[in-house]
Amino acid sequence: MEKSEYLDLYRQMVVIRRMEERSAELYQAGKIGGFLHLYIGQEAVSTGLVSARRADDNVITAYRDHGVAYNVGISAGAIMAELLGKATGISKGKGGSMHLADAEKFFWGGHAIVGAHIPVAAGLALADVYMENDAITICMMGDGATNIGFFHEGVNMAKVWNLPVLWVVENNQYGMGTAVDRASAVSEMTQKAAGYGMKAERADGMDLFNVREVAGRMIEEIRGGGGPQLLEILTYRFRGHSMGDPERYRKQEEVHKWQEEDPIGIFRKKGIEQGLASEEELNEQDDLAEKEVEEAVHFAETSPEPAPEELYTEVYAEPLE
Amino acid sequence: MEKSEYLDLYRQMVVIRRMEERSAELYQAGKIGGFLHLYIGQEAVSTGLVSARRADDNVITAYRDHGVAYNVGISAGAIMAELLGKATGISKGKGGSMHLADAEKFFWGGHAIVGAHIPVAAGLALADVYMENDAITICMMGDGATNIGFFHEGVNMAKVWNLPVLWVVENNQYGMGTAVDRASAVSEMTQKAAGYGMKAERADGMDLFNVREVAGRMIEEIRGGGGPQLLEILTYRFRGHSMGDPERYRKQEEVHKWQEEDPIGIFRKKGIEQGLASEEELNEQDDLAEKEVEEAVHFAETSPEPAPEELYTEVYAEPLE
Amino acid sequence: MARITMREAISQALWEEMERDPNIFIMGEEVGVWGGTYAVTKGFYDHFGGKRVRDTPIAEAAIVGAAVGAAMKGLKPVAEIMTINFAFVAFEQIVNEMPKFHYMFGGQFNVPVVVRTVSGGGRQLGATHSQTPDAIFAHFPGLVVVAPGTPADAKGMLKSALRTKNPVLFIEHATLYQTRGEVPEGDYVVPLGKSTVQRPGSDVTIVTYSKMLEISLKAADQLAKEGIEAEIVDLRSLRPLDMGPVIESFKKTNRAVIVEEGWPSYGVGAEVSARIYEQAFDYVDAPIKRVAQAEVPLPYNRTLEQMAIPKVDDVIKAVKEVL
Amino acid sequence: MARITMREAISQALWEEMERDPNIFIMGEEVGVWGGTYAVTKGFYDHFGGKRVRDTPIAEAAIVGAAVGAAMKGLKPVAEIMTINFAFVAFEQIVNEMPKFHYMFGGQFNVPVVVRTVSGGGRQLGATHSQTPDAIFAHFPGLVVVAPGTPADAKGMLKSALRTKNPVLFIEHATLYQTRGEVPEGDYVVPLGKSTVQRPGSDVTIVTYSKMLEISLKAADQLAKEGIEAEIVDLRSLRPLDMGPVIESFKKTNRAVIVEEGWPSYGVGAEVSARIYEQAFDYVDAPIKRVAQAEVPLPYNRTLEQMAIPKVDDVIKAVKEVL
Ligand SMILES: Cc1ncc(C[n+]2csc(CCOP(=O)(O)OP(=O)(O)O)c2C)c(N)n1
Ligand SMILES: Cc1ncc(C[n+]2csc(CCOP(=O)(O)OP(=O)(O)O)c2C)c(N)n1
Ligand SMILES: [Mg+2]
Ligand SMILES: [Mg+2]
Repeated sequence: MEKSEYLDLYRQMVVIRRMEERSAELYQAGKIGGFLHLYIGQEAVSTGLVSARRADDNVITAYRDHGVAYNVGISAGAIMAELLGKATGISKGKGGSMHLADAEKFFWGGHAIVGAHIPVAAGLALADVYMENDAITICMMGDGATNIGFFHEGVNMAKVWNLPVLWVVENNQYGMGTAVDRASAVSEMTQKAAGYGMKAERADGMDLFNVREVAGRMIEEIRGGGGPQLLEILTYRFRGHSMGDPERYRKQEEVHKWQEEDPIGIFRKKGIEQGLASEEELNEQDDLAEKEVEEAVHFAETSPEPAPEELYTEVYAEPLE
Repeated sequence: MEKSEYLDLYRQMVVIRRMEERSAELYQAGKIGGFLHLYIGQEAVSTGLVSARRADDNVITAYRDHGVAYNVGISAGAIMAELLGKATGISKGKGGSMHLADAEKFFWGGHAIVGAHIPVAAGLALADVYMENDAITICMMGDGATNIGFFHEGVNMAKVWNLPVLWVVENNQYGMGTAVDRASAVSEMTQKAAGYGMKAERADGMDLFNVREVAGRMIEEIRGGGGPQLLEILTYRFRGHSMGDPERYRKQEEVHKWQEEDPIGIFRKKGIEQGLASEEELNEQDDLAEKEVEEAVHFAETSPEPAPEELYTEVYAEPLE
Repeated sequence: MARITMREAISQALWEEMERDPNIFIMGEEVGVWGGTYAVTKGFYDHFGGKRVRDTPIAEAAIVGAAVGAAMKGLKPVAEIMTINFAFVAFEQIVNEMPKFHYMFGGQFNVPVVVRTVSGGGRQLGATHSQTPDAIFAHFPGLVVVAPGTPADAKGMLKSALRTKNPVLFIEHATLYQTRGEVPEGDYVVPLGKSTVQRPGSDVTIVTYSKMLEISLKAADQLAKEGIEAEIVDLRSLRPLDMGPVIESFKKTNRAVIVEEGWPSYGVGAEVSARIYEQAFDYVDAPIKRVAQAEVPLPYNRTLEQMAIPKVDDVIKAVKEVL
Repeated sequence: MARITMREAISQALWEEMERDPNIFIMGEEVGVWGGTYAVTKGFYDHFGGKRVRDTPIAEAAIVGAAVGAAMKGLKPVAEIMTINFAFVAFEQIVNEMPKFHYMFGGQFNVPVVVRTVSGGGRQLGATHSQTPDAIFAHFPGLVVVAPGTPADAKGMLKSALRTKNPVLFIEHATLYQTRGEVPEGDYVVPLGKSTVQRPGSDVTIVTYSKMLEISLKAADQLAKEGIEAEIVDLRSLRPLDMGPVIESFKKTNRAVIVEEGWPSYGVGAEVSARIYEQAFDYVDAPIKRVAQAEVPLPYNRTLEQMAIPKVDDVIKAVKEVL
């Protein structure tokens, strides 16, 4: 990895972390409404993954989407403004936290119905094949989402049609309060791929280097025409499922144990060890990130609310006669 | 196998065959309406399977249900009457061909929405566990049904809860006109079980002995608490998907090849070889079967139509205040 | 103008539009090799090939879901759902994706999917397979829901559906495929969301759509013999629901009967009735009547099933009651 | 009588019935260890154990489908669907299994499933998560669809639901859980399918249900200050829809406003309006008004979302228009 890229990826993770922390505060202050699903602890997953894509590879995910939205290139300002429901938000304040998207960046959302975006991902990939683009589609989902029928239908269809999709299961051990093996017949997500005769691998979601390397390899194979594959990324969310989770389902020790494996800390440590950057350089990135987030929050807070007429616009894509 | 049972199973298959042939005629004559899915060619599947169950083991299947309905003990008369929409039909003429059921015989239908009965089967099994019965549930489905989300959800739930279900995939090579590998990521149904960490076996659906033996073994293991298993039964439907199938999707040679493997002929031949019965005894069963079906048709044809009031009864199970 | 069947009209619209626009493709169960279970896409697979005419697994949610994804990237997918009963299996996709994504993502992309499906009972298919639940789909803003009743409208409206950027649920009727009518050749387009008068009359307004148009026209013929002239307004679209021609007619006749095949409760008749009263209260001379299906799951038995579905006599009776 | 919240009332009914009937069990996402995402089943898992309070995979079709199977064998499952938006994912099971099997199999078995779910918007959850599509479920004969608006009704009707042989969709409202009211202790039962007058009045009839009862009551209080006495009829059940108290009230007031949270088109107001005209035509003094949600997918932004949902002022305005 080049130094500049290393620093950039480091900064991305820190920006996400700070953005999430600030979001939690803004939620508590009543400035963000609805559900808020934080990505803290999982930063290396989307950062590593997206760093391995080509700019026109599609990305689609579930509602835990702030991190990936930033990684694909949406500005922290446009994200924070969306969380605050402002007109300058990436979805004009109409989508909210769960519905970030940026078509220009080939990022197709942000989807709140568990698993429903999985067949949509198959469709994105189908479109590229149809149009003879060699882009691939990265579809991220939670471990819990693998139990819904949409997963089965989407994954099966993609395999039958040999579509270029990288299915990524972010296995953070829980779907809300339900531990993986209480909801899934198999506890290793890779095993699910066997039912579709599909190649699968596992990566360590606390180690950006590993995520990036494994994903990169798989993406190349998929782009080469090898058909869909499944990547299970082991990770952990340090916070509750969403704000206001009583967290009765896991012990604080477990959370602490995982927090010791902080993906940002690990990436930092490895980078220094490998001589990619110095402490000072990384502290500098921390400051840049801090600043970027503060500016984003300021931008969001000072942005205008959508005009009232916006309630009625974009119901249809073109006027009904 | 006891001789008496052998003869009985032989007769059951012949009754099904004749019933289906007569149904086709009655359909052509306009006496049966709706869709009619014949079981010709697949008789050994349900006959072997049901012969391996305990009388209180649940059975549930899709719309191709005439055979299994007869095997579980519904009289040919009550089946034919249902096909003709008569008041004496097993579902009072309200269900038709696709909706045969007999709660007293633990046969829960006959379901026309592909795969929708799969989670229902999990529920039947759950009820037995809940009530501490050691009955198991046999859920039959077509190869095509394994691609719908309901399959995934039902099978996963049953495995997570260790429910006593034998999932039986009648792999007759096609879902309507779509060959298995044009619709399914894997062409061996047993491979799907791998995605659920579930034991799976295969049986030859043209050989009743084989079906019965494999199913019998699996049922015992399941009843012993081993959790759900999947049985793929290779078979073939000799007729179209339903009446009026243009059959553009397969060659006549293929059909003929399979017809040479007639499950009734095979069972007959093996029985004679094993000294279970003589030609004459089997011919006698043929006559009995013929007679049984003719009586059933007569019963059905001379049975009354449902009273007009029946349109409005049984909408609710008890009066709404 | 050729006199062709509804099947031919739909087939023609699809064929011509696929020739015109390479971004249109079809996906669904048995649309390819089989030629469509209602034979609408017969010959398409051979002509357009497997890329544009795609047989799918039995997986309705994925059929519509994948169509949504392809549409987001700029294609124009026609997702065929064999019957509207199976649209329940893709309900999430049809009511929560197709009509929501454009709005929810602030207009960033469109979802111009056309879901073609088949509604209606009367074929002895039993309770799960015989429904006419068109109205429930029309409950959702963001979706366009249409159900033409004549071959010409079917052709013209399918062409419009294949050209709009909006998501469309295009409802055909299982027992109308053989119905014949004059259909303009070539580039004939009928706008979505426009009701129309299918028969002029002065004594009573019959509001209807799809299969019940046929029934209502027959009823009107019989009524004419008794000197009663019914004006028939065909809604054609359920969302947007164009009340213009309905109100115009009603202001003339002051009496209305609404005929739909589905169940009355929370159905089409309820909405139309409520709107007539809202928009033409001062013109009402008699209580508006609804003719609809018996409030039961449809039975298999032919006689019982026929009892449940509105017939010509039911329409005639209702008309006489409002006069 | 204790003054408790809607949440406590529902919880109480469930708890008491589970104590009474060992065949009742609960299955759904997060009903167990978490205690229910709306905390309705808090403490149930510890008390009743994992056999009777079952956390499920995220698989709504299997949740309701398995409940159907268990019910066919004689159990009384309560299938919890976290919100009504996810009921779309189990739509096949709710509208094509629960209400059909008893009829379709000639009455051989019942399907006494209770699906508990949560409707309503106003919490900034965006277009897919904020719907109030209650009416579409009520379109299907064979299903009982109820949506109580007070803690007492919630308790009494849930008890009835847990005792009937019929399948019931029991709709709670996301923003009513904290609402308090007097609730009789112990064996208190309110019949399903019965509307009731929640506030007497003589000038206008407001027909409503669920959350909009609260809004309508507030509107009525304000109207009373201006000397306008609204009578409020709470439907409580959408199927069967009991028009008795509505018609009785309307015959007295001759004016009606129907208030629902969901979209107007093909909604509750349409059906109630159509029926009032059908059943009390001669008593109508003014066009009946519907108050309902703006016909848009609900946006995230708080101000916009609030604009879309009926408010007290909308009800007051509509009442003044019909007077
Ligand atoms: C169809 C559907 N059912 C239920 C929910 C409620 N829900 C939201 S998130 C969630 C858990 C998902 O877990 P997982 O897929 O592991 O993702 P994670 O939250 O761990 O990132 C549930 C049950 C939903 N949004 N959609
Ligand atoms: C959800 C749903 N989609 C489509 C159909 C139409 N359909 C009926 S049978 C069938 C094929 C099923 O194939 P398979 O499961 O292999 O069973 P087989 O007919 O071969 O016994 C289809 C597509 C349906 N009934 N339900
Ligand atoms: Mg998870
Ligand atoms: Mg098959």
